This record gives sequence, C-alpha cells and structure tokens, in this order.
Amino acid sequence: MKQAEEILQILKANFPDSNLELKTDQPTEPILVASPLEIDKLSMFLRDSSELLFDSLMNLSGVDEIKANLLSVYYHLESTKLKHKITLKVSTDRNKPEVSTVTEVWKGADWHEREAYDLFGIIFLNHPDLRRILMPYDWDAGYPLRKDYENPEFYQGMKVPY
Amino acid sequence: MSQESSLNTKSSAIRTEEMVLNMGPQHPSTHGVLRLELALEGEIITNVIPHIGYLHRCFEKHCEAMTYPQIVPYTDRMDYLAPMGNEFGYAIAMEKLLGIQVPERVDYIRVIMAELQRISSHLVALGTYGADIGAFTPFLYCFRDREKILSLFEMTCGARLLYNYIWVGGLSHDLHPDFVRKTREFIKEFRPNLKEVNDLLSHNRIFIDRTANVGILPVDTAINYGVSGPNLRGSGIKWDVRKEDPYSVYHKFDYDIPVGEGKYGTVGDSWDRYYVRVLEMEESCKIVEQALDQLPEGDVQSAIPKRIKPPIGHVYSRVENPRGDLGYFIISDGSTSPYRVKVRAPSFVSMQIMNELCKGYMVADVVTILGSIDIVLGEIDR
Amino acid sequence: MMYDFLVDLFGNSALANIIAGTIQSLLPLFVFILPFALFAVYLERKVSAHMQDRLGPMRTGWHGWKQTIADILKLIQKEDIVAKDNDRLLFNLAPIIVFAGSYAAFAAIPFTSIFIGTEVDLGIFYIIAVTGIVVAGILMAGWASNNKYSLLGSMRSVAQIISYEIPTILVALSLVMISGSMNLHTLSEQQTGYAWNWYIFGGPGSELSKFLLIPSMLVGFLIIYISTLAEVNRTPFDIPEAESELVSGYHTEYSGMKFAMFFLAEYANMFAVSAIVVALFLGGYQSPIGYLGDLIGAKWMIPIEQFSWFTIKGVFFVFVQMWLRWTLPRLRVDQLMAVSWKYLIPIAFVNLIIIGLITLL
Amino acid sequence: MGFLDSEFTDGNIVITKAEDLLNWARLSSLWQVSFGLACCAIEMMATSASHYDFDRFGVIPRPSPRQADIIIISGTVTLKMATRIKRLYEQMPDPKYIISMGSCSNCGGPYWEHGYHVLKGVDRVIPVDVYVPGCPPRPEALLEGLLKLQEKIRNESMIKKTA
Repeated sequence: MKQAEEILQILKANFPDSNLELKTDQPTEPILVASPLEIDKLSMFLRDSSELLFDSLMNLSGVDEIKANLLSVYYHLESTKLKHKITLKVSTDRNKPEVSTVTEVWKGADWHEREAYDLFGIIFLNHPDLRRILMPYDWDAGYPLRKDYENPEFYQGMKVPY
Repeated sequence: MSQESSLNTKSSAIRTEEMVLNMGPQHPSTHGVLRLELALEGEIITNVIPHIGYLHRCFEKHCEAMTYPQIVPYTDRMDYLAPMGNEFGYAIAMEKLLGIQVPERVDYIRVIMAELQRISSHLVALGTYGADIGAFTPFLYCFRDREKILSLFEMTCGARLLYNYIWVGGLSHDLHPDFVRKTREFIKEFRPNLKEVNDLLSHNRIFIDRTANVGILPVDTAINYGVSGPNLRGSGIKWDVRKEDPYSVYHKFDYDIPVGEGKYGTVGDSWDRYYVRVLEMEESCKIVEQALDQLPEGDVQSAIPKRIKPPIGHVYSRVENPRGDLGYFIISDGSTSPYRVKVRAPSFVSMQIMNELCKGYMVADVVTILGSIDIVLGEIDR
Repeated sequence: MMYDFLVDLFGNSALANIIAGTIQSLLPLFVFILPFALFAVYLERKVSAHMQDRLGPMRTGWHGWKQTIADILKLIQKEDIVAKDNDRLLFNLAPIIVFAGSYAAFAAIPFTSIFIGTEVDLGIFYIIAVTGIVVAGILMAGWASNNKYSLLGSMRSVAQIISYEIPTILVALSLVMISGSMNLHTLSEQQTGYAWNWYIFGGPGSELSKFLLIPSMLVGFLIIYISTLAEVNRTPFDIPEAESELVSGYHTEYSGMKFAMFFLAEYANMFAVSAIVVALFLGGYQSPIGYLGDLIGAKWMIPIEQFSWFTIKGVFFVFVQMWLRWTLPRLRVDQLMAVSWKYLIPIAFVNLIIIGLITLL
Repeated sequence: MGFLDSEFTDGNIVITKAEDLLNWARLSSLWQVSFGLACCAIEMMATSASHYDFDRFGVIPRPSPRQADIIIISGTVTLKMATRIKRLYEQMPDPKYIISMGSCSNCGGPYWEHGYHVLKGVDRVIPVDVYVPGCPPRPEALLEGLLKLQEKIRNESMIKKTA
C-alpha cells in the first residue's frame, strides 16, 4: 500500500529525464501528470516493478479540454496484490493528438483506447487495431464527444436530428 | 496444361478454406445486438472478432448536457438488468465528490435494493444461459422468480424495470409498509426454487459436459484484461469491490465471496463462472436478510441537496454490480452539469476476452462462453 | 387386403388398379399423418407450456385446440421466398423429399392386424432404408439454401442421422434374430396375448431363454430409443436445428408452406420412430390386457381396439420425447458423435452377440 | 355498378367467410422474430415468460425471420442497427407486421435530443403497424399492443382497401 507521493518518488528515481508532476489541488485523488509519448514505458515499469505491481487498468478515459486546446487521457490503475491505486494523466495537442499505446502492458486497454479514438480522435501510436468501435466504421462526421462536434444532417439516407 | 499440373501438385492435400460465419446482430443467443465474426476451420474456431456499438446510445454525451439529477434515469438504461446497481454507483460517486453523508436508513435500503437486483440479474443470466445450452425450461423458472423481485421493486417505486430510485443523497421514495414482510416471504420461497434450478441445470450431466473445461480463463489473463465480477471470481480469486474497496454499509454484514473451485473441470471454466453466480444469489439473500433485521428508522430524503453544484475536480468511484466492477469517472467544471462522465462498464471489459477464450473450441462453445461471460449490450455500448 | 377390396369395388381393370393404389397410399396421409402432425404440434406446445408454469395457446377454441390449424392456414398464406442465390431446383425439391421420406415410412407400419399399408416382408429393412432418403433431402436443403447456418446444420444432421442409424439397425437385427422375420406384421403377431409376451420382456414362450433375454432386451430397448431420438433430431440431440447456435439449422431459409412441410415431417417422423419402437418391443398393436371385442364376442371391435392401443403407445413415446426436450440441455456435436460411436454402437454389438448366443441355446 | 362488381366490392358471403377464416388464421398465429434490441427486450422476454405468457395468443419466437410474421422492435434503434433492421424486415415473408415497442423506437425516447447515434423512430426506416408507448412498456402494454394488431388484422380485406 503506497501513497501517490511515494509512487512519484519511485518513478522519479527510475525515470530521471521525464517530467512527472503530481497535482494535489484536486478535492479527491491526486493526479500524476506524465508525457504522452512515454506513457508506455512508464506503464510497463508501473506494472512490473516489484514495489508497485499495478497489474490492472481499471479505466482509461479520453477528455476534451477545449479551453486549453488539449486532448487528455486519464488512466486509473490498481494493484490487486498491493491494493493501491493511482491516476495518471497525459495531455496532447488537440491538432495532433498522439499518445503511445498501453495495450502491450494491459491487454484490457485495447478497447478503451479504440473507444477514445472513436469518440475523441486520439491516436494511439502502435495500437494493433485502431478502428472505430462504437460508431459505424464508415462514420465520417468527426468525433462525437469532442466539445465542438456537430451532428450531420443525414447518415446513409437516414435523417439524424429529431 | 500448367493449370492441371499445378492442381496435381496440390492434389495431395484437399484445398481447405477458412469459413467466416457472421453471428448477429440478429441471432438468438448474442444476448442483444452483438455481432461476432467467427473464422472457422470446419467447426473449430480460429478467430473471433466482436463488433459492438449497435446499441451506442450516447450516454456520455447526454451526461454533458444534463444536470446531475437528470443523469440518474440515463444510468438506469446502461445495464438494464441491474439499474439499481448503476444508480447506486452514480450516487456513491456523486456523494464522494460532493462530500455528502447520507442517513443510515438510505444506505441500508440501497444495499437491500442492490442485492435484490443482483439476484434478479443473476436469474436472467442463469435462465438465458440455460436457454443457450438448449434447456429452455430453467429460463422460464428463473423469470418466474424474477417477476417476484420486480413486484417488490414496483411496490417501492412504481416501476418494473428502470427505477430512477436511488438519487444523489437519498431515495425517491421510502419503503412500502409491506416491503419488509414481502421480501422475507420472497427469500423464504426463493431458496427452494433455486435448488430446483440447480437440480435441473447446474448438476445436470449434459450441462456439465457442455460447460466444464470450456473457455478456461486463467487468473493472470483475467487481471491483465481487467475482467471483474463473477468472471474474475470464477477463475478462483477472491476479489470483490464490496470487500476490497468497501462502500456504503457493506462492512456491517457477514457474507462470503464465492469463488470458482473447478468442481467438474479446470478452475476458471464456464461452469465455474456460472456456478459463482448461483452461489452469489445465496449470499445476496443472506445480506438482504441481515439488512432487513438491522433496518434503522429515518428520513430518506433529508440529505438530498436542493441544487447540485459540485466543486471543480474529478472523482473515480466504483461499485460491485452483478456483472463486475462498475466505475464512474466524473469531471466537474463547477457548473450544474458534469464536464465529462466516463463509465467503466464491466461487460465492456469482459467482452474483450472472447477471442482469447474461444480459440480452438467449436461453434457451439462460442455460445457457451458468451453466455458464461454474461454481457449486457446496453452497458457495453452505453 | 384393403387394396384388393378397392380393386373389386372399381371393377378389375388397369384404371381401377391405379385408383385403388392412389387411394390406398393417400389414405394414411389424410386419415392419420396430417391430423396426427397437427395434434402433435399442439400437444408439444401444451406439454411445454404446462411444464413451464404457463398455459400455452388459449385463444383459439377450447384451450386453443385450433392453434395448429391456424398456424397451417397462416403458413399457406405466407409469401414463398426463394432468394436469388438459392439453388432453385434443389431448394424446391428438398422439402418434398423430406416429407415423402418420412411419409413413406408409414406404409409398412402395422396399425392393426387387418390394416397395413403394404405388407412387405422386409418391413424393418424398408423403413430404415426409406427414412434414409430424408438425409438426402436435408443435405439438399442445406446446400441449396446457400446459407452458412443451413449448411452447418445439414452437415451436422447428416452426420448425426447416419451415425445413429447403426445402433438402430444393430438392435433391430437382434430382434430379427429372435423372431426370424423382418415383417413388422409378423413381429406384432408374435407378441400376441398379454404384455408378458412383448419382446421387451423376452418375447413369447416360457422357456429359460426368454428369461435370459430380458436384460438384453431392456438394454436394446434403451439403445433404440436413444438413437431414434437422435434420428428425429430431438433434444438432447437437436443439434442440427440448435436454435441458440444455428438459428434454425437447415430450414433457416424456408418460409411458408415449404417450412410447414419440414415442420410436419418432423412431427410425423417422431411418431414413425415411436411406432417402430412400439412394433419391435412393445407388442405393436397388441393389447397388454386382452381385447374387449373377444370378451363380448364382437370381432369387429378388435381392429379398432388395436388401432387405439397402437396410437396410445406411439403417442406416449412422442410425449416422452417432448418431456425430454423440455427438460434436458443439448449436447455438443463431438459429444453427440462420441455417444454414438463410443457407447451405443459397442454396447449394441455386445448385446447382439449375447442375444445370438442365447438364441442358440 | 353492375351486379358482378357489387358482388366483389361489397363482398359476398363466400368471400367474406373465407376472408374471416384467413384473417383469423393470421391473427391467431403471429410468430415473432426472436430479436431484442435493448431494455424493452427484457420486458418482451418477460412477456413471453410464465407470468404473462405470450403463447396464449399463439405468439411463439422463431429465430429465423423467414418463418416469422411480426417483428417487435424492442428498444433503441441506432444508426448502425437501422440498416440491419431494414434488412431483417425485408427478409420476412409477406404478410408481415411490426410492433414498435417503447418510446425509443417510437420516436427516439429519452435520446431524442442529444443522441447523435440514435435513430429517432424506427418508422423512418420501416412501416410500423402498432406503437406501444412506455419506457419500457409494461408487459400488459405489449399485450394490449398485440390485441390492437389482431384487431387490425381482423378488419383486413383482400378486396376492400384498408387504410
């Protein structure tokens, strides 16, 4: 059982070049902010390090932070063996949203990442099968959960708005 | 001539080809509108590609447009076999974000409802599983008992399927004066009925032959995929959010977490996943009985905030739904509706193991494995 | 018998022969098979409903007795769909062959001591051979539908029917060894008297060999009942039309009357196989307790009584088939094959040898 | 109007009686495609189960659309699903009937405003005979919808055009 600060210290010791930051101004859990292209290496370490053993990815959610012109991904991790949790966050440019995939680390991330791609257009680099998942494969009207999304008038001849 | 010779060189082996079989979206046993693309070698499965999204009802978009109390009915419609659990999860998450302490009676009633819902949800899982394997009668027996639970819910809040009962900070109605007596009566008559289903299905030799040693899920794989709930416990690990990350008043009750033991085959096979559900119903009965005994008095609406306007921030909270670990990730921007809500749906995660489980089995086993995972498409697609 | 009567009636000419032949061959269809199939469908729905705490059809007539009539009348009205990629000829031919195959089996089934469609000396052999045509029809249906579910269903069905014919034949053979006849009429006549003379209790006579035969006959009876279940695709062997896997198997693509033909053939078949079991083991049309007609000296009543006994026994086994269907789950296709090849066939062989040795005594 | 014309347009006794019989056959044997979409499908299952028993009215589920007469659209129709439903409808043989069960398939239901992926009413792709309101409708409501459909079939005519 480790607190977020201890986890940050361990990570800092192992990844001296990365810029990791712990945001504790939140009313609930603190967030560990990492860099989007390093998240795969970081995750691999989080999973395999004997002190941390984050063997389970509880949740992965994309968020559109339109005011900061960013697309973010939140990772909620848990260790079923050591019973501790951590929230990671990576942010990437809205015009070129690229994040390294963590499917190698947690296989369950596969569909979560596809969903984030489908609904936000976040591109997960090296993802084995990055296709739309919830929306139709031929949906070309953009990414519905982005804040500036506009619904098309028709899809395959069917009227979409009420 | 050249063609002939090329044929001759290959004639030693019969030309075989993979057959692609499309199961769904309209298929009797896909439990809704799931489409499975099966690559077959004869009747042996070489690959399974699930296609989801046929029921994508834009839950997360609706959350961003609705106010916090308005979201509750939409949560009902995600896992429509366990709406009480969904509402419970949402209420817990919001109360964590708002810092509300609900009266004890509210907590007890919520637990009773969630556990009754677990029984009713597992009954559907059992019944449809039986129907998948070919035994149709247990399905009707299960629905008969489920009707009784639904009438208990109806008595409390007036709705049969989607309740809008558990609100942020309280409940929409207090219990009906007859509720306690009728629930006790239900549990009394439910136990023998469960035994009947067990005799008819669980310990039937044909059923065991069909499900034991089929679709074995090792614990490591399950955790790596993030599988939770009865599917994870079927693999033999005692892991339940109610015990690991206690919420509400679950710590006050005495109950067991059933796990798969590999009674008729290998630990983690379809039969284990199925039987964990049967045992869980019994445990839920125990919890409901204890909660009814200890039920305190009080006002169920005293803690409901007049206007829900949480501080800027985020919360991740989870509950043990019948299908597993249901998580809500809510980001608030300080206004009356959330900035972003993401639901970690247990079926969404469990569905990913289909390919892993099905490889090398036969077409008939796809149905067995799919049924043993017990998915709800409303939750997968949201 | 019946044929001669009809030929006499129409004057002895070539035309009369044709008319008599036609009437005689259609008679069982209209008098027995169609009404029975309608009744069996209704029975199935009622039996299943009452086993499942339901009521079943209630709105058409008293307790919904007209339900199947409505079903058939509706199916006649339905559009007959032949899709573009179906093999039109085979697609249209398949239901006829399946229906004809199961219907032809009725020709050699002895309903009473005086009425039997055609008294062939190779009765058992004929029935087993002619029901084999059904296999061809099913395969045609599956292939012509150009649908993967249909194809898988028909493949499974063919494999299943052929596998399960072997134990059926082996058991039938053991009876042929005891009785020395393949004629079902003769077989039934041999079991006359009381229930004690039925072949399931070792057959007529009172020598030692009869008592030695009883265990073997019980085993044989079980084997033939299980394998006939599989031959008519009933649970736990309803794999070809396994609803939860293969939609509805080989008849997925059929609509309207063609589907009705498969549907009726299935129920006619259920009775046909029960009739074979009854004729071989349970005395055929013989009464277990003697005839009322004998008692009051009205000889004309005996055939009617025999017909009732035969129908009662047959319907009872049809009822057991339904009972099993609504109780048991279904096996997987490899397990199904294992049941036949690993258990039923070896046991039937051993049984056959034991019976052979006993008859030598 | 000549005598023969009136025989056929007003309907003579033989035709009317035959028609009644055929209508009766159609309305008392409505086989349903066993096809569920969303929450309403659970209520549809409950309707076929012991307590409400659809079979009383002669409704049995058929897995193949080729052998079915009615399709109950039980739940939210999404854009991805709409084309499949249309195809399913086309696979069914005539005469065929449709019951739209629940608000979602009637008009989009609670998803009418922000549902970017929800078809606002199944009648945008296939013709609907009976609409059953509710979210989800109770089994009794679905039974009522079925009785309404039976009434509609009872008044059908081969000769007279019905609306």
